[in-house]
Amino acid sequence: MSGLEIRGLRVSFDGFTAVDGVDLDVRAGDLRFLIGPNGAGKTTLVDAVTGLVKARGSVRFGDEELLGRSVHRIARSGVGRTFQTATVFEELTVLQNLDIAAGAGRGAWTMLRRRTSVPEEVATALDTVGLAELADSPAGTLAHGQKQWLEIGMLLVQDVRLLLLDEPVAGMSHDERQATGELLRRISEERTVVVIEHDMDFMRSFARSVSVLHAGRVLSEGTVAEVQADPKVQEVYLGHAATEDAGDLAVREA
Amino acid sequence: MNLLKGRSARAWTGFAGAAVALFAVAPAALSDFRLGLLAKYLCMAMVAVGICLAWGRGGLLTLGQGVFFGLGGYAMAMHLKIADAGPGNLPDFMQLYGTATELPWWWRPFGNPVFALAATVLLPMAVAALLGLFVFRRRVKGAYFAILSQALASAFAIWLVGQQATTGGTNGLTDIQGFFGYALDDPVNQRMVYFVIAAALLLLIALARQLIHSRYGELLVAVRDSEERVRFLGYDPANVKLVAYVVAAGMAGLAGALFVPAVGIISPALIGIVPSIEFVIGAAVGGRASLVGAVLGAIAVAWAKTALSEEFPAGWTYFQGLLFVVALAFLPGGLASLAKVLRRRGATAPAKAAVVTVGEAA
Amino acid sequence: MTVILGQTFTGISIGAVLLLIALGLSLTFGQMNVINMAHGEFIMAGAYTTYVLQKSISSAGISLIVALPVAFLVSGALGALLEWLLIRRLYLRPLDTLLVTWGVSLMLQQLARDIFGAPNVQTRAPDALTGNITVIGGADPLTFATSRLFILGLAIAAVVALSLTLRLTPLGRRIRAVVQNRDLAEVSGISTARVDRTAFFIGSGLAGVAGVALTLVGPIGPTMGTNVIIDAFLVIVVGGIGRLRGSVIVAFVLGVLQAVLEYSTTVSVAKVLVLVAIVAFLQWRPQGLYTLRTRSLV
Amino acid sequence: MSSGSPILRRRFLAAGAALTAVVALSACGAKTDAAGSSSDRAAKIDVSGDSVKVGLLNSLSGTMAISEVTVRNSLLLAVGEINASGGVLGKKIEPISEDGASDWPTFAEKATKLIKEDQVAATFGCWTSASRKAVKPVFEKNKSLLFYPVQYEGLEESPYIFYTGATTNQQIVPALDYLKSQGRKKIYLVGSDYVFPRTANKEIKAYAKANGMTVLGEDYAPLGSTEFSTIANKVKASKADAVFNTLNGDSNVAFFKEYKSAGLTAKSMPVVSVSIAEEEVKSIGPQYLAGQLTAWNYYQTTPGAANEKFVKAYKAKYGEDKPTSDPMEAAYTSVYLWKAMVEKAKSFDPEKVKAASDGITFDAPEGKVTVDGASQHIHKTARIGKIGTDGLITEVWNSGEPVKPDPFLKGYSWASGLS
Repeated sequence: MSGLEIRGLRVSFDGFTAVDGVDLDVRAGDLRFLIGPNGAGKTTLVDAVTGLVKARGSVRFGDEELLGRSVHRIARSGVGRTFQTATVFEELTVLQNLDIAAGAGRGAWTMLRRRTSVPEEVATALDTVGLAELADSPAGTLAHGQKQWLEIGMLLVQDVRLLLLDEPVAGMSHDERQATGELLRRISEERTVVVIEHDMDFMRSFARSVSVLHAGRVLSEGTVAEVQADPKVQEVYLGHAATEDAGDLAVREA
Repeated sequence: MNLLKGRSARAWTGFAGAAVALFAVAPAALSDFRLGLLAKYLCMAMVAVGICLAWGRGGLLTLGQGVFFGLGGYAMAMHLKIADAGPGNLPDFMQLYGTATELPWWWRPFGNPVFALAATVLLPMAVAALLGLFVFRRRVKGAYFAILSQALASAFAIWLVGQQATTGGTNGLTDIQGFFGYALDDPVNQRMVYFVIAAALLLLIALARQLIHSRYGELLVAVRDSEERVRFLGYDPANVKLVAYVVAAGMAGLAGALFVPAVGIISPALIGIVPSIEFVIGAAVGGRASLVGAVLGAIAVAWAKTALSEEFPAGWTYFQGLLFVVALAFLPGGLASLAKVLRRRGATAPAKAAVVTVGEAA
Repeated sequence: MTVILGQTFTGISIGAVLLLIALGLSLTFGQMNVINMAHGEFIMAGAYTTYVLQKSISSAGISLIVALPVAFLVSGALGALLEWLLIRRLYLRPLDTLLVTWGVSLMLQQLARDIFGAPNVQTRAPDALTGNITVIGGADPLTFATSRLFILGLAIAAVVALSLTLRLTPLGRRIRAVVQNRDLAEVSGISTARVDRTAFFIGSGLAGVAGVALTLVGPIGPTMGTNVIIDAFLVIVVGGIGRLRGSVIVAFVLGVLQAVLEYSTTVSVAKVLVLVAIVAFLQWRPQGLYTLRTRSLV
Repeated sequence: MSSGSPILRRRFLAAGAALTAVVALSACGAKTDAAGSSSDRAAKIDVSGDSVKVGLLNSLSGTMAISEVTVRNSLLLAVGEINASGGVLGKKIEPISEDGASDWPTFAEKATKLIKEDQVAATFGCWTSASRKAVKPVFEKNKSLLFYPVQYEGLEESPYIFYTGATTNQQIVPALDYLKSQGRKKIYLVGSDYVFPRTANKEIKAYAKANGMTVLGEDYAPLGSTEFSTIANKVKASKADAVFNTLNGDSNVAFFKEYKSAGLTAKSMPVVSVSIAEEEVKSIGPQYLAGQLTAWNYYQTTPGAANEKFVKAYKAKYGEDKPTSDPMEAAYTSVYLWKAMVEKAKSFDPEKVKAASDGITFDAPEGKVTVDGASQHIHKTARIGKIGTDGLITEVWNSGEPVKPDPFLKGYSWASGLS
């Protein structure tokens, strides 16, 4: 298992600096929550780590420097992510979705033939995320929460060692959140997990450690209790969190 | 392949049916002239097979298939013209318009039948690979890709027209007499050309079907629906798209090559923007994502063009335009989706109910 | 020297024509992401409007001036009708829009053929716009065609009018709001459907104005639209979707490039070279000259 | 061109027996049209009823519709007149119209359809050289007749095509003679990028070399191109005496508008056009064309009773504002020529019609024309015209008598290297 080590990360768009010198260490096997108000730079941080946006600074995962690599190469070095709105291949079945996720390393010959059986890691993932019964349903017909689980399942079969999840429980019912949280806990026993979340209850229940981002910088870091006790956090974040908690479901950060 | 599977069984039945229709029914029922037209439609259908793969499955709106069709067609026609002229002679149009006294260097390899035959498929594929490499790497997609393809088709046509001495200019390569030694004005040989085309079409359909149902086919759909997502799974979508694009180009090239003996002419008029759009329209009307739909759509649209223009020589453009508008605006899945739409009406209701019980929809 | 200046002016005037025909697209394609292949036929409608008006207004000058707003309204109305009938059903399927509107353009061409006849029709230009003015006299005089100067002026006026409309008027703000975030605009009480239609009206209307201008330099016939439409799209693609500034610069650059290449090679070769240059340019900047950076996945 | 072709008259079946029973089965049950052997594959002509079919093959859509629709109009006019006066050999002519759609392979397809399905006695039409080249093998293969009504670049003879428009020595050569006689010896060539202009210009350059004229420049624009500022600049800078214009269709409009804008006039640098007839003048506008020259064999103003009748009938049928032009006249004439040939041959059989063709004359609107049976072209009077401010073209010079067609310019020593 490897940890994530970010040094002096900066991302700017047309003069606007979204991430402004972030240093962050996530040790191997952590279940880290990233919180912060809209515009704090949480999603941009994940975008930078996964190669979606250009950034300066350094992002090391294990022994490897990720910055400057293309998206699919970063993915192949064991870093996977999900998106705020669940992105699964709607026309393909659950099984096909997972099979594709499992197959980045396949050779041409395998690719050009049909899938004749269910690969073992896919079968395992189906059970882990509880979608075994829906294996042959098109992913487009899944409920919102099920899609999120499918995405997590895809990260599992992809065998990533670092999972970056962007609001995985948004729009889920209470029971689903509970199930998701427990799933993440299990996953983090073998892998490193970073979760962006607005849901404070969910964070309190499952976070092993928390980083608070504000205006592109890390404001505070520590356990849930430590962060909650931090007056800076109370001032800039929790202060207006109450009003935003409900409303930030679909609104994208600018 | 597992014959017991329902899907495969249906496919085999369909295949056998198509073979019977193409090889036994059509030749018996149609006059030589109509059979010749059918051969031409089947060439259009071959292009549609590729379009189904690249556009229907891969989301690449290939508005430049005329280029590949033309490359294949010209490669074939160049060989046939050289063969017609006989050793040591220049093709007729070069004697008429050209200043050269010997074959231009880039014509010479096409004198070799093996090279020419290989080139009909490999040349379009190579061009597509080169172009695709540039375009997909730089993530040019969607509308950009479509318009770029059109511009390319138009540039290629203009270039061909400008090189009258070596390409026949606007006329194209016409008056092709023989096909590897067989006189093309003999109805029996024309019929054989038809059989070759029909066989080639079935072969391409089988090939495309294998691709579509392979793991690659699933991945291609995934790329179409969310390219970024696939990238985060560790694939390079550029390569995935490239394969579909190159295969589609090869199919268009083969279609162009076989079009030449069937119709006896290849010209820039088959390469520019308008024919390139017409190639796509057939697949779109029939159903771009469905092989059967795309193939039947291409044949139907080509047939409708002939039939409507014979029946209403002055007004058929209205019908053509209307057909595209109605089929695409109101039936995006094409005619192939009609059956599915009807079937799904019954099936989706319970599925939706299940969704609601699991969680509140976002 | 005269040759260089003359060809530069020629290039700028080619650019002005390109800009005028592409300007409407910068709204419908650039801002709304609708690939409207019938845009060329809206240009045609503008040209035919000039022709029809000349039947009742005998002065070529007055009819040209009158034709500008009338053609704007005629083509704009056609555009709004097209939007209402078809395009609004297709906003999520831009590539289908391309094919559907191509079908529409086929029908409009045939309609023009049935109404006005297949042959081209003629319009008279005011005498002032058929000559030229001498810039540098002498044995090799440098002259600028007045029709080209008029088109250049018209193109600049249209760009200024459009950009002021987008920037300063409430309508322009609504259009930009819808372009940037459709959902947010909707919940903020903007009727996106109405904004779409208005934007389409303006974009198509600009095509009509371009049609009037084209009567001064080119043929007026059923296929005049297809001759220019791809060039117009290329201007937008290279300029960068959604960026007026990019379209303006690219139109003039392509115009000058075309003029220089035409002079030193042949027209066919110049056309091919320009297209190759465009492909190469898109290698370097796949999103065009100016890009709107967005973080959306699609 | 089939002579000397190395093709063995092999058949696929002999060699391809391997191609399985399915194929053999269907090929056995096949009807091999009217003719079995390849040596005698003449198309059938349907003369069973009290009418005989003829094909009208013109572009009714696409870019060429601009010109070709008017040709169809005058073909229909001739057919109507002939039917009103009793038809041909006692049979009414039944015209079958097909749209070539400005697309050459479509022309070939439709020609095949007219011959094989409709079994027409003859086909009239085609405009561009490209469409003619596309259908030529179809007519030759099926031994059916085509009457081609448009002036063209020459250097062609087909046993199954009658050319009723001018060949080069009836149009381009007289135009050059005229320029030479006017002392205009430095010329500039502007043309569309296709067969006719390129071939015509090759001939013009050969002529110029032999006649002490200089060609100062040569420019081609893609078909349909409408941007001519650069070419106008080049022409202007060349300071030529005259321009020889072989542009086609839409391009002429843009070219002449630009020409005038550049300050070039018919006085300082006249343009001789060989593709601008009354219909095109109408679409460009006399504002831009007045004073410029054209070379044809017929103008609406050509004197004579036959022309008065033709113009009157055409306007009565299609509208007072519709002009008549050379290709329309040649098309109109072609139907009458065919009628005369058929009546002389007393048969619709193409071979007999061909045999009867030599010496057939017709009092055409352009004056008396005679068919030259050997080349299957017709003797025509060359006429140079000047475009007036009223949009009509008036003759300023003519060849005096019909010129014998010489498609390969064999009678001109300077043309020896051309074909």
